[in-house]
Amino acid sequence: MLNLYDGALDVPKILKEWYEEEVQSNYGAYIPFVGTVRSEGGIDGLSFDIYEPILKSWFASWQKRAKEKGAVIKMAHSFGDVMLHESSYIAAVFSPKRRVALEFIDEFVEDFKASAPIWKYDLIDGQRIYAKERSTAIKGSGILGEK
Amino acid sequence: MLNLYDGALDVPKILKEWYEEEVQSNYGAYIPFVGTVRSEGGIDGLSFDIYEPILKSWFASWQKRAKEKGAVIKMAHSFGDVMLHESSYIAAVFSPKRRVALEFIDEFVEDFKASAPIWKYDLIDGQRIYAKERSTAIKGSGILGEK
Amino acid sequence: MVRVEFLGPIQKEALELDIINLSELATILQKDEELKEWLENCAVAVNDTLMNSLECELKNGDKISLLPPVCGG
Amino acid sequence: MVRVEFLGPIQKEALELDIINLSELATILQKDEELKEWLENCAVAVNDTLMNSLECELKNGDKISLLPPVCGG
Repeated sequence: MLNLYDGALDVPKILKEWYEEEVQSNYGAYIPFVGTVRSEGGIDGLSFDIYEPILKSWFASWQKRAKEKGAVIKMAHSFGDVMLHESSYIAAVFSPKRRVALEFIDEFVEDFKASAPIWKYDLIDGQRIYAKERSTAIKGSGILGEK
Repeated sequence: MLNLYDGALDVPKILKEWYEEEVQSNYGAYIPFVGTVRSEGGIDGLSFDIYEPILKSWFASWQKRAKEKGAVIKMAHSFGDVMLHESSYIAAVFSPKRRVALEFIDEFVEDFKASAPIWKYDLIDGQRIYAKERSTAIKGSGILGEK
Repeated sequence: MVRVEFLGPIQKEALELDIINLSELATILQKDEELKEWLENCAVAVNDTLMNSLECELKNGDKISLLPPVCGG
Repeated sequence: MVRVEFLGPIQKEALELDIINLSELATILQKDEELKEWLENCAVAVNDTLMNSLECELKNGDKISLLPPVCGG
């Protein structure tokens, strides 16, 4: 399950819904990762652009990997503006066993950072500034550049 | 924060309370681990004994380790009976950065399994049977045994 | 004709181009001074599938997307 | 006198013993057939601090706990 929201996430509500969806499914471990906007660099908040078609296929490939391990993943992300101390990201894994869940959430979150087609902007003094220094080129980038 | 509950945990409520307690504290990552009773081996549920004095000092030593990394941990555990598809354990880490949080929750949960003075029993046909095969001797065990 | 879209922070209108492969696209885009820097760190998708090389024939109606460096979360 | 408590699944009442170190405790408990198996895999705490060896003098009023293999979660 992949859900995109306009603005900040209602974290308690989402964590509750996901828990209740799977509580009868006989998974022993549920590990959500929640990302919250930190005050640093004088920002008022963050803003996000998402390219949904590729995000969906990226997510589907992870859901398939999860299924092969008997696990399930869920993800929620904000687009648009998310202010300080609000949350923009939740990823969760459900798995029968704890080792699978602990390893999977780590791998998933790291690949999310490196690959998910989402662009982050700092909100500073009413401006929306691309967070270039914190961004990562997707694997295979640069093929259109000069040889 | 370490809280012990008689019977199953109200997972959505605890996850919400912890989130709200720390949402203004400028932690970028919040990772709870939720343990739920699985149907296996014909059990009706699990039951737990806890030895609080040593659990508290064990937890305090982890809280100290967390603090050194700028992080905070919280834990909730059930004592007494917890039935199938109910939850008995939540551990969570809050940290400024995701890598610390991802590594910390893994280390904490693994040491919890190996060291926390909690004993598990299977509930089968009204009996409470020590889960000996799934239990781990605490480090340093056996010093009273025959040489 | 294929359509070329620039995603995220690249402030550029979509282009409609009459090209038959990605090498041609590279040649055209490299002439655009604004894009030079982006080309070095953008990924390329054809019909929403990421490409690893320029070895890709294009057909009429294909959608090409340029994806600059990402940072979700 | 020290008090010896058996935690978790060890079904045994606490003992009050007149001993001055853990070696004495080991000698006494090893004579108890019910406990033999537990002694091999139990950890020992004195006043709620886990011990790594028998090198521990005991004083009047000390609390000794035997902790069998654990499984929280």
